[in-house]
Amino acid sequence: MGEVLFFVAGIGAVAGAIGVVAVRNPFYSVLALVSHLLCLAALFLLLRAEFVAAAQVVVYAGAVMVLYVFVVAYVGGRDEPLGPRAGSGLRAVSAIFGAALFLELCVATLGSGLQLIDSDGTPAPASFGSPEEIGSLLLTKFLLPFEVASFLLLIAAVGAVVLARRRGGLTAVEEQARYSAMDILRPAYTGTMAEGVGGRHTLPEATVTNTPQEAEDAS
Amino acid sequence: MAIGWFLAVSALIFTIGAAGVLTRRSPLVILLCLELMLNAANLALIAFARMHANHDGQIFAVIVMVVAACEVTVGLGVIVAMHRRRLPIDVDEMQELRG
Amino acid sequence: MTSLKLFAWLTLLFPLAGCITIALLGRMLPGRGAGYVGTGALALSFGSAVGALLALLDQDEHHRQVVAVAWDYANSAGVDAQLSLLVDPLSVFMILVVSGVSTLIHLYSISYLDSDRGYVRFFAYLNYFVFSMLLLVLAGNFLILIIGWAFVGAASYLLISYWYRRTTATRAGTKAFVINVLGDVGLVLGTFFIFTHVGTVDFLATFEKAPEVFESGDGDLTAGCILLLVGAFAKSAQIPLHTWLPDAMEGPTPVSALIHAATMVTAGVYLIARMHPLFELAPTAAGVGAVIGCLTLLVAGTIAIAVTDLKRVIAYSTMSQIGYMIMAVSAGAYAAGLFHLMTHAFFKALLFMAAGSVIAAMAGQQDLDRMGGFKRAMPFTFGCMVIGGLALAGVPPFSGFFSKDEILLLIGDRGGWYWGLYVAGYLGAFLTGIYTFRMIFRAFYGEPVPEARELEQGHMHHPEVHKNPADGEVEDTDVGFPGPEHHIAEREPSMKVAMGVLALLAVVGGFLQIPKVTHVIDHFLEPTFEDSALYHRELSDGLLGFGLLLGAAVGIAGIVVAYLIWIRNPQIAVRVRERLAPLHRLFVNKWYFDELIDLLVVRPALWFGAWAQQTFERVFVNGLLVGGTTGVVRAGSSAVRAAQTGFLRYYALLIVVGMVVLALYFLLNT
Amino acid sequence: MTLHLSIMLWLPLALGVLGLFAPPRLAGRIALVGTGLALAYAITYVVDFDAGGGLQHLTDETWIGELGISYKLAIDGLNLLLVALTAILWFTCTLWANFHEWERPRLFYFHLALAETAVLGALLAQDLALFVVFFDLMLVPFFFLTGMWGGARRVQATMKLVIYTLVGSLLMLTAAIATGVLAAQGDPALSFAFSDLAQRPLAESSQRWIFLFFAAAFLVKMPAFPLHGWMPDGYRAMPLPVLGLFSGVLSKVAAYGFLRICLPLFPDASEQFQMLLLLIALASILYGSAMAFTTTETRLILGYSSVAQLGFITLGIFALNAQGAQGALLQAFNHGLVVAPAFFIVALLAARSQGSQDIRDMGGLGMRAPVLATLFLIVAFATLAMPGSANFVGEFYILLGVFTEKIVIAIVASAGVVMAAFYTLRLFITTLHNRTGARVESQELSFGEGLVLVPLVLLILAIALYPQFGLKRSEQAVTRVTAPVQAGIAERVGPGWTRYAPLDASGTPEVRTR
Repeated sequence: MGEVLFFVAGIGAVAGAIGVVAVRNPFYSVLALVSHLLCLAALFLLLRAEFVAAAQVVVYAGAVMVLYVFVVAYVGGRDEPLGPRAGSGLRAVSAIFGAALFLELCVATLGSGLQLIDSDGTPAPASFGSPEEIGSLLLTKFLLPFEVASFLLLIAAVGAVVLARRRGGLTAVEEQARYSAMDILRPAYTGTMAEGVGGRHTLPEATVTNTPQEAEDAS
Repeated sequence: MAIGWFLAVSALIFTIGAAGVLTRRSPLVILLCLELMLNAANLALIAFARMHANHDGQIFAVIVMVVAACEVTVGLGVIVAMHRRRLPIDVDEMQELRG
Repeated sequence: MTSLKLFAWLTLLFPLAGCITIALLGRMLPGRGAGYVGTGALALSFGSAVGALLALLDQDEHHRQVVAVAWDYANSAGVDAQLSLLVDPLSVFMILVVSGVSTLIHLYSISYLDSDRGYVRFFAYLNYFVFSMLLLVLAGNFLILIIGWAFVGAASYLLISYWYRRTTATRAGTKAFVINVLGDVGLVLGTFFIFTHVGTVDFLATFEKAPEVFESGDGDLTAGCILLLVGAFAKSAQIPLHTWLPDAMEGPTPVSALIHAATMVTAGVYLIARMHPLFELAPTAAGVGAVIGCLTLLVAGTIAIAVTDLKRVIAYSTMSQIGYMIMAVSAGAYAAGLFHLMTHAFFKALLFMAAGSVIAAMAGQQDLDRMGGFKRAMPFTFGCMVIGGLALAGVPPFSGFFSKDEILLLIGDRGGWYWGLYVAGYLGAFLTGIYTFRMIFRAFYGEPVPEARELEQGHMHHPEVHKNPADGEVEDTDVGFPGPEHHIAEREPSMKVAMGVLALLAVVGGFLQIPKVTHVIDHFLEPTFEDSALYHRELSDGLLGFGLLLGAAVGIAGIVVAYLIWIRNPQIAVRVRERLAPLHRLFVNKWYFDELIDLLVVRPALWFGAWAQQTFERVFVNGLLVGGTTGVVRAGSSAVRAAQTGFLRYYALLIVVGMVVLALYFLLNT
Repeated sequence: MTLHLSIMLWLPLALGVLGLFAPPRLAGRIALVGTGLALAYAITYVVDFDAGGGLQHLTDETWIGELGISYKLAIDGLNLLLVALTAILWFTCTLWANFHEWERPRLFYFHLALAETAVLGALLAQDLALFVVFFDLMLVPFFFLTGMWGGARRVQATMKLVIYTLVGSLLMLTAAIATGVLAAQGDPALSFAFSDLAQRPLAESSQRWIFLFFAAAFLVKMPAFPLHGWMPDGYRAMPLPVLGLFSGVLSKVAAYGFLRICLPLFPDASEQFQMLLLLIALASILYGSAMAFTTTETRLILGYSSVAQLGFITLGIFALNAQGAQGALLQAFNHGLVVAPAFFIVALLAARSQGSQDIRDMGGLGMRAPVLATLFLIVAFATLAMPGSANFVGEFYILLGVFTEKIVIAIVASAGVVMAAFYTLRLFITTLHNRTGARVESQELSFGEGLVLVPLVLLILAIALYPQFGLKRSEQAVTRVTAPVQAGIAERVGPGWTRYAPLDASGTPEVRTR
């Protein structure tokens, strides 16, 4: 049963991967990746990584791929020419080194002489890979990496918003003319978070309305 | 099933991903290929975790997924920004780094 | 003891205080205020100098060398320079002459420069000069001496370039300053030669140690003394460093009188006299000094006969007279040299003042060819000029007669090759008579020029357009030129007083030291020259009588010749000039010294500068070094740049290649 | 063990950083306060200095223990004057900058403050590695100051400057590491402190190349002929207060490096290469002077005169005796004090002749400006080392030091003194005197300009009256610094090795003071 499942899932994963690389339309590439990820989740299950498999399906194949699909749809999933512009020599060299890489990886892993490599692995308790185990580890031994990773996610989210925001506010030239230490906190070309989400365009307009009279009233 | 098989599959997927990075021109697909390579690494990590019956590899894999998610977010953000600026979505067209 | 030191310091500090007061407050003083302040400061200084003299005379004969120390100036690493003054008869003698003559010249300047817009600046500079000169003669060690030496050079530059809008003046100032700095360098190097042996810069300690350390004729000492002589020659305008002095006549006339006749240019004489213990140990150096002095007195005398610029005639005469003094002190006739220094200060300052008065009457014009007949228009000036001229020519009983003849007598007394100098000295005296009275006859006799006529009728000549007399350039603004008004002695009491006092001194100054009768100078200076082997010499009566007669005869002969040529029969002058055309050309062109120095020093230096600027800097520094460095960097960077294609996948491939190679390395290692 | 030196060292930078967050128009004032406090500290040190003591106000903390690098700062006779000079010039230059408008003022003053900290660090450091760190840090602010606020062709000038000095710095870094490592060979504990290095003499062969590396770095910074290629462009492009600092202080740090590092640590090599360095110095003097009296750009006249003056300083250092070193040190202080106001004045002149830097466009500028003319006159006389200025005392010592060692070089070098008189007067006369230039407007100093210049000139006069002030404080240090070389020479040649040795009372040549 395990062997059958392994071969089905393994072949599916490899096929999915080839699909990602070989298909011309980005949209189909994404779909191929989704199938690849699902097969991979199955392989994870075979390795008794239940939590990771679940996360793989929910987060990766679900959420992240949806993002991909949106972007492909937004940018326009046109077919792209597969041939490289920069000399065909690059392709040949890539092939050679790709093959060499594969060989080296195989030699490195399979020929490493690790004792357990031909076994099914060390016997493990039934709870191995369960959400409880992973959860308790994440909140004890790996608390710091966990928190750092979450912070990284936050930064990435903010970064994505800043990168993809609608442009507005100061023009590039004006911005460049004045540098200050505040630039460390708010780099040039960025504008504000409000602008990023398409709210108010420029900050000064908003503050100008605050007359001294109003300020007094407020206090 | 022997752990070695999983590792072989991992290596194969990694190589395919690398080949994709080297051959494709659309930054979108290149990002996908990067995902492939990260997943190949994840597979290897989990295989080794199973081999030693140790959870550390799995945790690693989770963190890698987080990093992959970040990378995707930022990468896609860049692509959207490029699209906004009407830049060609083609890595061969961008040669700012040429000396 | 303390009062002596106090008076010495006061003598030095009054002019400095005057300079600072005038510089800071001069503009607030009304009218001639700056002039009165400056003159007052100098009068106080002269008073202090007299005080110092009295205090010195109170001292016991053998304790008349006093060192007054203010503070450590540079006292480390083996050098022991303090800010110290050496007060002894020699320096007191010098401060008396300097402050006395300076006071009179200040008095003269109060009126003479009245209409100059730079009035305040002039008196600040002049006070600064007197301070520097006093510092020079009071200096207690080599370092302070060099400082005073350079300060007077700077003051001289400032005053030569006083009318700074005139290019001729600034150029003359630069020339004077650079040659003087050359002299400073000679002085510094000479000091090194001496210091490295005696290990002290203090004068008294040096003189004390010198006989122990040096044998007579020591090579290093001779080199040092010759370098000191370079300093003396530069300052005292001796051949070949004399070319700046005639050009220095670009400065206002009181400056010529004070700095370039009476005081600063005689510093070389003072230096040799001060260094006499060293020069007596280095007879070769002393001989060099005597010969150069002798050459200078002849060369300058010949030029003075030929040039037509009134002030330059007097300037060359100054050179010539300083030649006598240098010759005297180098040959060991110290008291005579210093005596001549004093009398010369009186009559030469007087001559310059009189010349200034004439030039004022000519509205700045200095050319003798355009003067004539001023005798009736300016009787006082004429009288002063004649007194000065007679003193200069050495006619008894005027002061120059006694001092000049004493020099020549003492040199003749040395015997040996000094006889050559003795003869040359009398030849020079003959020339002196000729050129002095040539100048007087041409300016005051003959047909009165229009300016003289105008003056006889009570009007001063004023030109419509103010021009630089040297090159005819029109003055373009109201500052930096002598001003619209001119002042002559006949109309200005302060000028009259100053000239009158000097005329009196020029007449009676010689009585201080009449051979066999009075010995004031000799006795006064004796403590300074106590240890000198050459100081105490008695002249034989025969030599004395013959010398005095010869001196008087030669001087009068010169005057008679001048009278015959320029009054009696003016055609003689033209004929002589035609007959001796090459000689005349040589004299008029000042023996081509300017051209020689230009060829030997200035041109090579400028050529080297131009070569460095245009060739070396461009080819070697910019081309080879800078260009080479950037070339290497550029070649290297273009090689690296070729690898930067800009293709993303290319970079990715490089990463993969790197990874493969790295993995291969580890695989092969296990 | 006190904190005071650290406070003085970091105060300017701290206030510079503070200025970054202040309103732009206050940035200059804040930087001025920083430099002013550093100046106050420097004055305290000078007053408080014990001429007989060794290292004072010592701070010694381990910085990087594994590498033997310590954070060791101290004041002694060698750096006292230069620290004072740095503080004085930084204060005046900041003051000068305060009277002018700058683009991006906060950043400008920050870099200015950073530069002061770097220079003070290099001067105060008593650890070779620390010295190298600060020495290289000096380049960073000057790179930005020249590149961002410079004049025409500033980019090219900056590149030249940086490439030249970086090459020197790299050589110096290599040499510094080699010094520490090679010195520690017999002794297991690596240490870069000068006091330790002085007790671990290097082999003569390694001394040789290490010395040359250090010399290259210092000569470039000075700059000395023929490594002055960056100087003309750099001096043309630098904004004025920066130029005053660069010429006034940074070049002196290089001279200081020779005295602090090369002489005591590599005595054998110093002796071996004495002639080479003397010849380079001599060439700098003659070449710099020749260039100075042919070029017509005011800034370059001063620039080349600096080349010549630094030639004199190098000459003094490589006389390898106490007199030469004493003169070099005094001259470094004096030249810094003189060249900064000279550059200010040149800037004033340029402002009065419609921005032209060329003396052919100037003339008659002194006509309505007696105060300016007087100040310039004093500065000019000091620049040409007229006797009576402290510069003369410096040159006197330098030439005396060289004279006792290599008499011919001293005599040739003295030609530089005469040339200095000529080119300085030429600068003075062609700008202030003569006929008025076509586009020239003579104008008196403004209050602010006077506020900067007058105190500097008064200081020049004060030190001229009493140069002993500096000499007394540095005598012991220069004797100590030259002692190893002198000991080496005396050992090789024996006592009375030169016939120009001073004599003692008995008339026999005495052995040179160790």
